Amino acid sequence: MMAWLMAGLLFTPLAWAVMSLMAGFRAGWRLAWLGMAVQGLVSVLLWLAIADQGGFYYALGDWPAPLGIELRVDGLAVTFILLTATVATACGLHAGVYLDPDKPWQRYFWPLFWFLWAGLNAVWLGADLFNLYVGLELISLSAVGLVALGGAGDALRASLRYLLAALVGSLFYLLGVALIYGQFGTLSLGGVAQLAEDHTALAGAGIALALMLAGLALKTALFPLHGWLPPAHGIAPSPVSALLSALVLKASFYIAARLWLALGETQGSYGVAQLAGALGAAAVLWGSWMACLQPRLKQVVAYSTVAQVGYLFLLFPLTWQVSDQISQQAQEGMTLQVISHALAKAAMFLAAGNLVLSTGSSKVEDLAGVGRFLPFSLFSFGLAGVSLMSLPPSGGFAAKWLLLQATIGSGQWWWALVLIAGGLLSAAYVFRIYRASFQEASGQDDFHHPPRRLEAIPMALALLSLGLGLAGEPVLAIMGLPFEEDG
Amino acid sequence: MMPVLPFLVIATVGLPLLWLLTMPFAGRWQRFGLPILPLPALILALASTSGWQWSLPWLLMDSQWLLDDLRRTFLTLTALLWSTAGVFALGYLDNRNLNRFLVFWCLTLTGNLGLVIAGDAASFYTFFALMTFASYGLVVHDGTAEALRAGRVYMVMAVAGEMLLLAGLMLAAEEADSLLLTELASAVATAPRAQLIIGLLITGFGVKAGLPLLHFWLPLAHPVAPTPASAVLSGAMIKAGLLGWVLTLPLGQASPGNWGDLMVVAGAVASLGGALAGICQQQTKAVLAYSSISQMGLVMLLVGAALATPDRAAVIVPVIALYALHHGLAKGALFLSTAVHPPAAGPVRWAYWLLLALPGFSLAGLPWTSGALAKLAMKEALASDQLTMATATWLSPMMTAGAVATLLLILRFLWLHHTQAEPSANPRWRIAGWLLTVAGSGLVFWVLPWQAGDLVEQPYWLPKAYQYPALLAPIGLALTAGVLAALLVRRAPAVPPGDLLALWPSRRPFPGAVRVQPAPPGENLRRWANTVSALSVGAETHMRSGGLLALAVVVLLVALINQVS
Amino acid sequence: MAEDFWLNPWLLVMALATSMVAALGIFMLPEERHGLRTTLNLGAAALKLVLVIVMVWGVFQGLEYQLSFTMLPGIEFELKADSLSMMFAGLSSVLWLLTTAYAVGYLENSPNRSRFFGFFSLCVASTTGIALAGNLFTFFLFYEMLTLSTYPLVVHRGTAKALKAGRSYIIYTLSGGAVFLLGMAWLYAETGTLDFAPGGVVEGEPTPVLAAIFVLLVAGLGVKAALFPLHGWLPQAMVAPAPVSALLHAVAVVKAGAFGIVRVISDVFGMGFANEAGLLLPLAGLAAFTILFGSVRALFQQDLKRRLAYSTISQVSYIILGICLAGPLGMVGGLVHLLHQGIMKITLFFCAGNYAETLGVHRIDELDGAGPRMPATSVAFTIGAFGMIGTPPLAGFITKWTLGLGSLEAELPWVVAVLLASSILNAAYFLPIVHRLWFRARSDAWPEEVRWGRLETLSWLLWPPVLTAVAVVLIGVFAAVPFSPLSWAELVVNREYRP
Amino acid sequence: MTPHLLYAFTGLLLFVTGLFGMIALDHLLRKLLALNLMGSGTFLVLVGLAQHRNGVDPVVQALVLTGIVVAIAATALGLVLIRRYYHLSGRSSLEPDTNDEAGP
Repeated sequence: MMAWLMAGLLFTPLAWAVMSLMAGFRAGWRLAWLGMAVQGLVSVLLWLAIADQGGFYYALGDWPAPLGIELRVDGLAVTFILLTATVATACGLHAGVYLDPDKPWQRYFWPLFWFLWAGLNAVWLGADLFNLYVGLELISLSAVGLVALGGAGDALRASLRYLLAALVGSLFYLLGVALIYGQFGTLSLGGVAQLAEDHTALAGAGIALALMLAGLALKTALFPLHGWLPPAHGIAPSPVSALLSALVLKASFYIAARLWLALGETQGSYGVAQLAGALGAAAVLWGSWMACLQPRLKQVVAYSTVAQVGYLFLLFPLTWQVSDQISQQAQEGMTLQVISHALAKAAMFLAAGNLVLSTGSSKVEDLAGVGRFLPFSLFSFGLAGVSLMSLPPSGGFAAKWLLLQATIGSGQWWWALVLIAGGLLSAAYVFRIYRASFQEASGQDDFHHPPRRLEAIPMALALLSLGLGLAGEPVLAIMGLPFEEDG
Repeated sequence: MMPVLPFLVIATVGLPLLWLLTMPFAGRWQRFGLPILPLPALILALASTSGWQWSLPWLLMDSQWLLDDLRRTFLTLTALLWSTAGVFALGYLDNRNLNRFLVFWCLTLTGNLGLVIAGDAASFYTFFALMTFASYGLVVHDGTAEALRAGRVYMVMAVAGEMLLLAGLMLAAEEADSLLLTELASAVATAPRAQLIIGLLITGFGVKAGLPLLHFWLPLAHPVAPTPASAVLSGAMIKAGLLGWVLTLPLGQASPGNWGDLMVVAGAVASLGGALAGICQQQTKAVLAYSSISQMGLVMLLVGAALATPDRAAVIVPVIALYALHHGLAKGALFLSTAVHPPAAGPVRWAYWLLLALPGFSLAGLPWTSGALAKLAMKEALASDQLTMATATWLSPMMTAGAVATLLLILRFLWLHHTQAEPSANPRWRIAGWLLTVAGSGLVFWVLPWQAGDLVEQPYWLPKAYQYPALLAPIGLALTAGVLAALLVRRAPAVPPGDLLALWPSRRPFPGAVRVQPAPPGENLRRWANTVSALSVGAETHMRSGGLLALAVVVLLVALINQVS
Repeated sequence: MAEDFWLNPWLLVMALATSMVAALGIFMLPEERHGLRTTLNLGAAALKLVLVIVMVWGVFQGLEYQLSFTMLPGIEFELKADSLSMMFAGLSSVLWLLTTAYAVGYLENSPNRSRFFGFFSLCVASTTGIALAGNLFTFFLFYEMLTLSTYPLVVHRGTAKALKAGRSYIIYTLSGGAVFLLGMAWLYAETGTLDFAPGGVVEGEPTPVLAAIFVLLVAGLGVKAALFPLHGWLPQAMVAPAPVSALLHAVAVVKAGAFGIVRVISDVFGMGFANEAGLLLPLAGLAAFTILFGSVRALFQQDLKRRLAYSTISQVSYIILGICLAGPLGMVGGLVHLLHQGIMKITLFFCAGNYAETLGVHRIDELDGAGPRMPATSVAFTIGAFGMIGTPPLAGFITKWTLGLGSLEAELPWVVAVLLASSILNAAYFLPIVHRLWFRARSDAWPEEVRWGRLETLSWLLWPPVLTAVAVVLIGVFAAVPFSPLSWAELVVNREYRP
Repeated sequence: MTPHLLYAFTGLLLFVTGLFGMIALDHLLRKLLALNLMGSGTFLVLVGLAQHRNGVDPVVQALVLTGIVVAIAATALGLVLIRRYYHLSGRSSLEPDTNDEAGP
């Protein structure tokens, strides 16, 4: 039965994508309700199944890899599937109200949305490198399409830049895959790791790993390869930005992390680990700093994504040749960081969308006085900010706590400093927004109120990301050993 | 009647405070409470027997109320003087700021009465501080420029004194591990830090008691206050410092250092120097203030002697109380008389001058007055053969000189009053208050609870024949000197009140008035931040065309991995 | 009540929830529902007070309320009510009631009241959480929550000045929180526990690492406690409305820092350990310096609230100084000042607020003759000022006396000198104000005078300072009765110091 | 040096060329072409390397087929976007980008 569930996770979205291709925006919107319900249901069922039976392998249509599509689900995967369901549903609900149905090109929103979802699930569930590539491409293409839905000229410029970056990234990754296959003759991650264990002398594997990581870093917008991200995320419609920041980036990082944990021990080196960490740190500092300077609200949030992604790459130094327990802590911390950032960032983008909607301007300084009219959105923005600042009790804090433990435990205290500084810098840009909204001087009082639902959704997400810290223990328990092979 | 005493204690301390609460209703009739408020204390002093004590553990830090002979004498003085001064005040006060005056009067009264009957350091210090701070209101009541100046000086000195005192009491309490004054004093004697503690206590109370060098607030503050206030300031409150000395210093126990001699020297300086500075004063109340300093100097001789010779302490202490009582009443009468205008002419005028001079001469030890008794008892108590101290032999000449100086001051006062006071009518209450005080000093004194021990034979009021020369010699001396001075010296050299303070560069004692602008926030820092942000924005835009960077990163990664594997 | 009364743990939750729920309700309320909001506010405050009183009684009986669940692997969220926490909780709940009443009057017909009172309640909720925190982690949780919930109060006015103050406030406090977090993480890595336990949880030999951790923790807390180099935010935060300043100074922020330092020293490191490690003496020195520094700076302030702010900087260090004396008496002195300073300072701020609201007076030299105009307020102010100076029988004297004896007991006589010097300075900057109040005649009209009918000012504004002033007198005069701050502090020390 | 390996090296060469074109060229269509060049290079490497190791391999053929499909989809999307972009902005290149954070 679990097989059906996993298949469902892949095929429901595809089916809905095709269906809503035919329908217009409004019809697709009605359709989406059902689809989201189904997806949510399936995800929860799968989660329950995993909870009592553990991880599972499944070859689609009984074709063995590499020809067939091989699916693999473990605690971590199912956690991400749930996360995807949550965030995607939230964004879908928001988009249904937020997007203007009269714009002709909006009718492409739902198909792209569903394709994206399918791609994400494919990545979470994928077990061999090539399928992951396909999933990545699916994600990238639909994401680019979504960005392009902004419609205006700069939206297209942003989406084009995004497209090029994404494709280059995937090609790097594919080249790496090619080398791997050339070396080992297999594509299953587990098999590759196994072989790499046996004969480490193969230089090709190293290069392949490097290429793949580089490509994925580009797709994850690791500093200094982040140039494409702020325009794309900043200009897309808010629900889209939320999807991109919350989930899309995580997909490529998820693959990178799994590669690293499988091959890093044998093929990686201290240098690589530290380099990745250093780039991550640079991303944290640079991204936050840029966020403090951005004149436009959504740009601030976009740069904050650059910064938050930086944290993720601290995984590399913190898991390379350290004791299992520390690596464990690092991985748990990382997973919590992924989840809480996904929730918080989605909430933030949606709330920012509401604020922009009601002030009618995207400038930060035009927020003056909005606090009196949109306290709710502002409050959810703030709650999400709490998680980004990684203050307790948010999930961000739980993540940071585990990471701090890992850094101190592994004696790499300099990363601890990065974590602390990053928290402070993020506080700087979040409070910049608050500061602006508390200003009383502004004369403009013609704020228009978005519908209640638009305000409720970000609040729900923000509360989730806030509560994650309190519920950290059970969540970690569910996801069991993260990144474990054949769960 | 014992069970009554607690209520009397409560009334003593509580009545003035309760009286304050009636302010909203009583209106201007409230002033008529002034003479009545101290009466419970007076009854308490007269009714109670020595050695009565009452402890309230839940109050403050387990407080204790205590009455012995010493305290009864002081309590009598305080209550009596405050009461008569109250009567006087009825005829003195106008409606300007009346309520404010009443408030501070009541508070000061509470403090002054309470500290006398307090048995533990905490409550003693409490009432002492209450009196100190509240009397500021009395000093600056008139609000004139010099009143405010005097008030500032007084406050500075008072705060300093309070702090010295607090330090001394803390150290003592820590040594004694108790707050009872009796144990405090005995613990001080044996404490390792005895020297420090004694020094602190002497100076701390010295501020109030006009110890030389700490005295200069006194001739400033006492004159500027409204007359009834200066009467109690100079008559009763100044004794609080004295009482503090007697209660906290280890009298009767051998204590390190020769603080006794120091006290004697200080007393000598005070009595003569005070007289000297006082003679050169231009206004009557200032003269009287200096006379108080000089009188307190004489009492310091006693304290010093008691401190230096433990076995005589038991004899000396009652004399101190006696002297304090005598001086308090007399000085109160003198201060009040400054505000009583002389009648135009006739026998009343003669009576006026007589009653005016009587307390003064009593201070100088005129026979048949309380002064004579005090002087005799003092002489006996300080008989040099009994004392074992360096300055013992100097004491009796010192006393004679002191008596001369005292009378000279009185003469100066009378002279000034004669020249300055112009005849006119007096309010009835004023006369009453003044007469009551004079009567108190001249007659009632003899029935009050004080001990002269067996130092002076009965009847106390009638000196023995052989004692007259000793009493009259200084008076004659002073009179001749005064007459000569009046004939020879055209105008006395003028010394500003608060002698030493004149040397002080005049500035505002409270730096609070100084205006300092906070430093401006770092402008250059902000400029720096701006440039940095501009630079980073530029860098970001270039990074957009970051393909090359991407390539660099890839190459770097490849290189790194190859050099390993 | 019985040892195992099922309700006991939930009292803690309810004590927290009262203010939290009030906060949420107020956020939901539309701006114009004043009556309902006020009722909600006061009701919650009163209810909380009752709960705290119940718990105080229970703790006095020897009960220990405790509630915990696991947040992260090895990390518990723990609420616990022991004698020390009840001390702080009691203070905050009592003063919250008064301050709320005061704020209702103070903010009459001003905008954004929903927001204000919402965050106001959140702020108190976090203070309660800080008081009830059962381990360092929980403490930190509420500590940061406090930071966030006070920011909107500081910038409430929304003026440029307010926003500037808010910025520096947030920079200081968040950096402090970060430093604290670093120290806490390191502590956990070193010792493997974050619990509070009487006598401390750190065992073994003093090591440089532990010293470093101690420095980090204290530095993080010192920001809120306004220890010398970290005090910069406090005077600026004066632009906040008077009730906020009152709360900040008396109950919430500053006290949270001081309370945290108490916790860290007595329950994490343990006084004995910290003392052997030689960590306390330097801190005592710093605190002493802060005391004098704050007083000296206060002398030069012309703005009433700024002067009060610097006075707070100086006064709060009494608490730290007391703890650092590392003796029972010193600790009593420090703890009792935690309460005394709160009540005295809140009185002063209430009065300052009254002058500003009723007469439009902000500067000290405008205060001439305010006494006759506003007698009750001015009497309250005078009492508070004398309490600060430490004149008996007021609360401040009890503190000073105990601290002095404590320092002598700890053989640190120089501390007595510091105390006296600071009293003299206090007198130097408070007495001129009192003098102006009562002994200067008013020549010209008030800057902007508002008439509130028969009383000298709005009764919402009048009663809180009067009540606190009365309290200042009573807790001084009846210091020896049970449940007085002094007795409770002695109770705490008997349980903490000699467990 | 089997022909397969030769293919692989050619593929690598193509990849690098495409990459350089991708970075250096300005015109969007050229960028797109360079991208396709990179893609083809990758496929060559995939096929060549694999077959160099272990003879003829149907798997890689299948993979490359899939890859080509993906590449076609990507190219199509790219073309659509470029065309629309040209219509809207009248530009055929991304540079110089001055203000692409225009608000939505």
